Amino acid sequence: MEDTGRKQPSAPEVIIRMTGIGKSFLGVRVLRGIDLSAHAGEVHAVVGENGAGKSTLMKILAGVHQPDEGVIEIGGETRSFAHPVQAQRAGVAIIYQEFNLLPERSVADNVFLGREPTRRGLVDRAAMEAATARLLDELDEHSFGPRDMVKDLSVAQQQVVEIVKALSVDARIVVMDEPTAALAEHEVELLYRLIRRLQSRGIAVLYISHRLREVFDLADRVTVLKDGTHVGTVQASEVTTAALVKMMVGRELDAYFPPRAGEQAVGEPRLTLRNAGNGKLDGIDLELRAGEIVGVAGLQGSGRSSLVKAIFGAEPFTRGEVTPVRPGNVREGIAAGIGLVTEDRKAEGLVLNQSVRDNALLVVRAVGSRSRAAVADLLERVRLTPPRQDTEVKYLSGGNQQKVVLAKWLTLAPKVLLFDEPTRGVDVGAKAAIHDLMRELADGGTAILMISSELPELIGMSDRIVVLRDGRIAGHLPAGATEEAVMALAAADGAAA
Amino acid sequence: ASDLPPTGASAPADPGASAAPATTSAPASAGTGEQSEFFVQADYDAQLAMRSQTAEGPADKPWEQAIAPQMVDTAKYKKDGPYHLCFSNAAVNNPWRQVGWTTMQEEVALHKDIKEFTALDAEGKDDKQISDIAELQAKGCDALIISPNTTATLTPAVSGACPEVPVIVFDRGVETDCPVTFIKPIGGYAFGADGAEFLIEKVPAGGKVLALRILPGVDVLENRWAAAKVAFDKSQLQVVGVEFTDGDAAKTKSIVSDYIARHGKIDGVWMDAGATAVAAIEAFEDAGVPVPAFVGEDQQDFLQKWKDGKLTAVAPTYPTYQWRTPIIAALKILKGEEVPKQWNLPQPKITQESLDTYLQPDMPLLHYALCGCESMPGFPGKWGGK
Amino acid sequence: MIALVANPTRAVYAALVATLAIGWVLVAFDGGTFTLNDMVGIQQRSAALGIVAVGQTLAILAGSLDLSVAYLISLVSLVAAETMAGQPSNILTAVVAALGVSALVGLVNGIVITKLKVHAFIATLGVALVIRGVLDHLYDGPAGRVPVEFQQLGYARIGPIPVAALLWAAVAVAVWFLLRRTRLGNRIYAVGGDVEVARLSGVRTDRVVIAAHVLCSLCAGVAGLLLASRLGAGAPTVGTDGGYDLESIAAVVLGGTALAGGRGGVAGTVGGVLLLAVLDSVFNQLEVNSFFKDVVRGVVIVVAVAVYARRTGRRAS
Amino acid sequence: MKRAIPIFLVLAGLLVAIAAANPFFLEPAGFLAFLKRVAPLAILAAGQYFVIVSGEFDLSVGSLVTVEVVVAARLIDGDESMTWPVLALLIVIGLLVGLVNGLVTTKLRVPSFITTLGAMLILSGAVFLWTGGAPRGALSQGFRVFGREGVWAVLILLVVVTTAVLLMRADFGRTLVAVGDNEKAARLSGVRVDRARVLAFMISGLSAAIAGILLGGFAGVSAQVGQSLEFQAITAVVLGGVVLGGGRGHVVAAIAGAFTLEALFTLLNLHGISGALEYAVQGVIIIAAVAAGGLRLPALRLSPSKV
Ligand SMILES: Nc1ncnc2c1ncn2[C@@H]1O[C@H](COP(=O)(O)OP(=O)(O)OP(=O)(O)O)[C@@H](O)[C@H]1O
Ligand SMILES: Nc1ncnc2c1ncn2[C@@H]1O[C@H](COP(=O)(O)OP(=O)(O)OP(=O)(O)O)[C@@H](O)[C@H]1O
Ligand SMILES: [Mg+2]
Ligand SMILES: [Mg+2]
Repeated sequence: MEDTGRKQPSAPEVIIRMTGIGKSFLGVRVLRGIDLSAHAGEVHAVVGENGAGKSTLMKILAGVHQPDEGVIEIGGETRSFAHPVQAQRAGVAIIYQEFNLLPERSVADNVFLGREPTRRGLVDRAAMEAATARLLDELDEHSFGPRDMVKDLSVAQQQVVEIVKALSVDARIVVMDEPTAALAEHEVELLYRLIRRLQSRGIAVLYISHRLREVFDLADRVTVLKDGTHVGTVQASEVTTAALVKMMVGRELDAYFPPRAGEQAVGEPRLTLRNAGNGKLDGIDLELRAGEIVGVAGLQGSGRSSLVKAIFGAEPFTRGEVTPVRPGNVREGIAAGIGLVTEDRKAEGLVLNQSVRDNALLVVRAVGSRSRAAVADLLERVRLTPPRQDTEVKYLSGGNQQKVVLAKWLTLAPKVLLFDEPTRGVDVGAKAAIHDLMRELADGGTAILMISSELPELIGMSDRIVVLRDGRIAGHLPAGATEEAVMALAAADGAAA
Repeated sequence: ASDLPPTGASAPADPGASAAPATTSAPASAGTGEQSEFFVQADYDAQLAMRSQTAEGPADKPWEQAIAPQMVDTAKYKKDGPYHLCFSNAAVNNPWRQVGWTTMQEEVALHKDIKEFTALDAEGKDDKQISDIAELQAKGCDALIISPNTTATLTPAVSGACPEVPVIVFDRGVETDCPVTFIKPIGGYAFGADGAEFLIEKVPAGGKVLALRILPGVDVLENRWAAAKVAFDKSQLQVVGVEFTDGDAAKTKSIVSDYIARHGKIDGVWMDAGATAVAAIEAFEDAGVPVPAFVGEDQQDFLQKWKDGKLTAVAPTYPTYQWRTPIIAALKILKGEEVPKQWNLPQPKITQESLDTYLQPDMPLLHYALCGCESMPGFPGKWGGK
Repeated sequence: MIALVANPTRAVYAALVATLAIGWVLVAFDGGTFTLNDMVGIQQRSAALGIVAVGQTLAILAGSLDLSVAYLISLVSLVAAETMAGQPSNILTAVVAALGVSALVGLVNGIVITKLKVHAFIATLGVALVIRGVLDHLYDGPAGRVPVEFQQLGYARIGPIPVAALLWAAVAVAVWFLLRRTRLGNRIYAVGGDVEVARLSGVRTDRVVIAAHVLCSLCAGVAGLLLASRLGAGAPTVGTDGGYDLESIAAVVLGGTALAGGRGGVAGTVGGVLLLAVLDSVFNQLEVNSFFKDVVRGVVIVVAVAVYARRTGRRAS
Repeated sequence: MKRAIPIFLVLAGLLVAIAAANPFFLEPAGFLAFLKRVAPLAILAAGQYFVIVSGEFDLSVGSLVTVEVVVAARLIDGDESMTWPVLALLIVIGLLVGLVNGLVTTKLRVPSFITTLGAMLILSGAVFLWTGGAPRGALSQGFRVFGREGVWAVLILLVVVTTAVLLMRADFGRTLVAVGDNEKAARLSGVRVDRARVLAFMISGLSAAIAGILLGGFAGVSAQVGQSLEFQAITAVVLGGVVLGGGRGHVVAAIAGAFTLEALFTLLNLHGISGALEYAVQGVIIIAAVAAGGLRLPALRLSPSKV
């Protein structure tokens, strides 16, 4: 694909150019032959499905990972970064997708970590705090100050700290990996303003987001990645949303999801919540019926994960009614036939150093169930290919890992299965397989509650959708609701796309 | 918390020759290696001579006896009772010290004119003992008894205490003669020679002897071995090995088993301390070979084994009755009576003839026979006996 | 009360005051008194452990730990005393040599942990064994001689305050300052808090861990010098007899520093050491059996950490 | 199990070297003597393995071994008829100490390093407080049979190894490894994480009781019998390729680690490197072995579940 950037009338200075970048993790190739460039004052968006390799590419630029192949040039000079600090010194600032803060330290400490200003050799706390305060001010953030401990901040506030941290670097390139995922609308607006200011100072911004509206609002050019390959780079002004989506997913969206449940397929209630709540949630009314897939939408930090964890028993519901069981702990949840596919596979779902077999049997072993499902059958059911039982799970691809998690819960023959971001970091093929399996389970009578930040997926899969906002149900939507309708409920002022 | 065996674990130490170590290397003969750098000929000669000298003092109270005493005047310390005695103890971390410490407390109880007895346990830490000595000086003690944890390192603290209060040192010594009196049995050379001479007498010429030592570098233990080495070098015996056991019964037993396996027959075992003697004997029993001539110590388990197994054995001693003497000495000093500058207590050895006198079946197995405590009011209960 | 327990540093000082008060009452009942001398004794007694524990704080804050300090202390005492050989003119050389050896050991610890990626427990245990082998090989007993001038360090007082205590205070203040006001201090907290976050923020985490270990070993070296000055000689068992390895870790944790790293500080450690020393002193006054003392110490340490854990909440993974 | 191959190679090499230096080793009696000597450490390593693989430490086993022996001697006091009741009591003590360690670690959330460090102080303090500073009493002949007669020790070792292997194959073992690898995932899969850890500590306590019975039997009462065994046991387990922090490693390899350590001691002894440099060699080998194991998996964290 040609680099449309070169067609710019007065070719501005190219600040960053990555050519032919390739990278493998544990033998799995996640990037190959990626080209990406950005020039001074440009906002260059990078889009692609989950697991396409966007974050990995940015981490390579930031010196976190070292590429297996390819060249990075900054300001025309070839650079290779063995450590993040080298990238930082070369003028790369990055807001990571995951939180990258020390909860036990103050905001100012976090912002200047690794770059503490000094006076006569000593850390100049006053300068640090003043600079942090100034940046917070620019972001119109007054709900906390430089001296507050990060652990006392909300998810959105922490995201602001991440942004401040990146802005505090005197950078030529600022990378933002999903910076708005946790932000409310007015905060997003402030971020826009900041980005424009960076642009005017001649800084190149690499911007990753799943919200295409933001991409069109901000970006000059858009690079699309898919399955670790470079699909193309286009001028934002010359492309439509539909075309971009097509580049990302490589096919029409509609054909992508399995058919929904028919009216008659929905059976008896499996789980009913009445006015349930806890520290994070309040006034939750929800009914889950056999055979349906209910989608849960909401911004990051809106309480979606808390909801499924509380239903499962991993966190308590302190108020309200939950029928037929309100599990006091995980084991009671499991005994009641509830399973949870957690959002963070590696941290919460898998025992990475153990074999596929041990992982698949974890739940039955834990609850001492006598029914020993044949692991081979299970792996066939979740379509794990090739079904090698003795492989340690850490060597599997994200999609296959997720299938192992599913196998683990299938041993239970669950009555209710909760999915928290089930296809995050999963490739397209595996994604489709997981979607098919979810529908198959629902058709078999399992009640499914599914969280996804990917609205097309959520909409495509769900028989109905509940939208959370600040721990409360902001509204219910029927099958086939539009993304705009969902976002309107999720973000109070309803401006997001 | 340390995995190093405590210095002198079961090694009651005497300072005998801790002064300036000399290197009088005896002719290195079969198996005994170089002579220890701790060997001091003059001290060696003096101790060996003392073995045959008769001690002065009441015959039935060896803890009040002294060999070749050089009396010093203590009139300047004379004061009226009742007295407050203080004691800085190195540690109570092995049966020898445990027996001694019990004996000392019972001795204190015998004297009505001791109104207070303050004792601090340094737990085997030099640094703590230094602090303890300083702390005791501030307690208004009339006399200070010190059982030093190590010789060299406690010297400054003892020197510091001497001008403040009459100081009595026993067991291990210090490198200063400022204490009013220093109480000890004859010493390590005598101990080592007693055992070696016994083996030379009992084991036929050319016989194989295994020497077991606790660990190198502790002066008193070095002296015991040095004296034995001198004896062995002059003899016709063949020392097939000199091994360090760390005072650990299991290690002792393993080492002896290895030697039995390698040499088939061992004719004599010399030990620098008897705490692991029974483990060494068991190695022979377990291997199904006769127990050879043995050197142990006055612990009941060894004496019992000796008697039950009809062994050919001897038990040199480092008597625990020396724990009585410092209290007696302190009172003498405070009453202005003269005491020996160096109080050499008799150091008997237990032989076949005297075995039955010292074997006390009602006492705990780890009890030391020469406690001199049999007539004390708390006996035997306070020592764990029945 | 809740406010007191809410912050481990404050909690340990509250416990310290309480122990002093209870101890005073107990001693009074026993017919004794707590004198100025006892206070001096407490300071003397705390100094060596205090200095080691301050260094150990650095290692633990950085998410590591050091089990080699006890043997290092012995080694340093010998290096110092042997180099001095009773000559005042050698003091400077001896101090430099002692600290040089310490720094080297710290460097090895740090490199084995960061570059060879050996768990700190095993790495420092292994280094401890190596030092032990060297000690056993070269020394049989106390060796060297410390001149009287240098013994002042261990014995002299300025007014009622022992020089040793001042040395401890100086080390503690220096490390406190390092943690509070220098980049290295900031980064030690960061690395101990989360290595990955620190690395992604551009911190050279390996260097920080190595530096923490070098400083920890230097503190052990200073303690070794102090002990040599008190003993008048070097002693191959002075470190292990004092149990400085596990005891320093216990003091640090007692002071509220999280064993996992990233949380705590020197002030707490000083409190922890003082608490142990006051306990010791009270037990000494009451002439309590040393075994009973061990039992109480064990209980105090576990209970203290349990109290801190209660307020810190559930440990993540 | 693949991780464990190096340790078996090293062990084989050491055994060959020992046999070369001392042919007696190849005779049944010689090998039996070696097995008898290894048995206590191997059993402790097996127990320690359960704790380590679950992500914890047990520093209290050394003191516990001492306590077992001292308690046995004082209670039996040479009386044969007391043998069996006291043996039973020792087992109970071992399990109880493990239970307390486990409960304090899991329920009070005290890091096990501190819990067991405290236990170490409390145990040795308490037992000597009880006996007045040094062991008292005596063991009966019946008690000592287990440690003195090589066949018994080897038999007990065999039983322990078999039980350990079976336990690790059972649901308990698999879930225990899961706990050590990823506590959160295990919890969210319904594993009773705390219970698994408490049981691991109890197994470790039990192994200390058995090791105490063997060691006390072997050489009689001694206050030093358990000294530094905790570090040796941990070292053995780590030598066997088991990762501190939990979740990885095989119990047989941990036991092989104990054999390796003991073989190393034996070999150093045979070559006269006893005492002095023995420790230095040991230290270097341990670091080297762990470094070699770790370097193949560069993604290791500095301090896994952080001690
Ligand atoms: N450290 C790692 N080790 C192994 N695999 C990794 C690692 N980091 C990322 N991956 C894998 O690389 C692939 C690309 O992941 P990456 O995070 O770059 O995707 P992404 O495009 O940022 O997705 P998302 O939109 O969900 O953030 C995924 O399959 C992921 O599982
Ligand atoms: N400040 C925080 N720091 C770290 N983790 C947090 C914080 N707040 C919440 N979490 C954790 O993150 C998870 C998600 O929280 P929550 O339920 O509020 O958000 P969500 O709507 O599920 O968003 P997400 O899409 O990020 O999962 C929960 O498991 C919660 O424990
Ligand atoms: Mg990403
Ligand atoms: Mg979530």
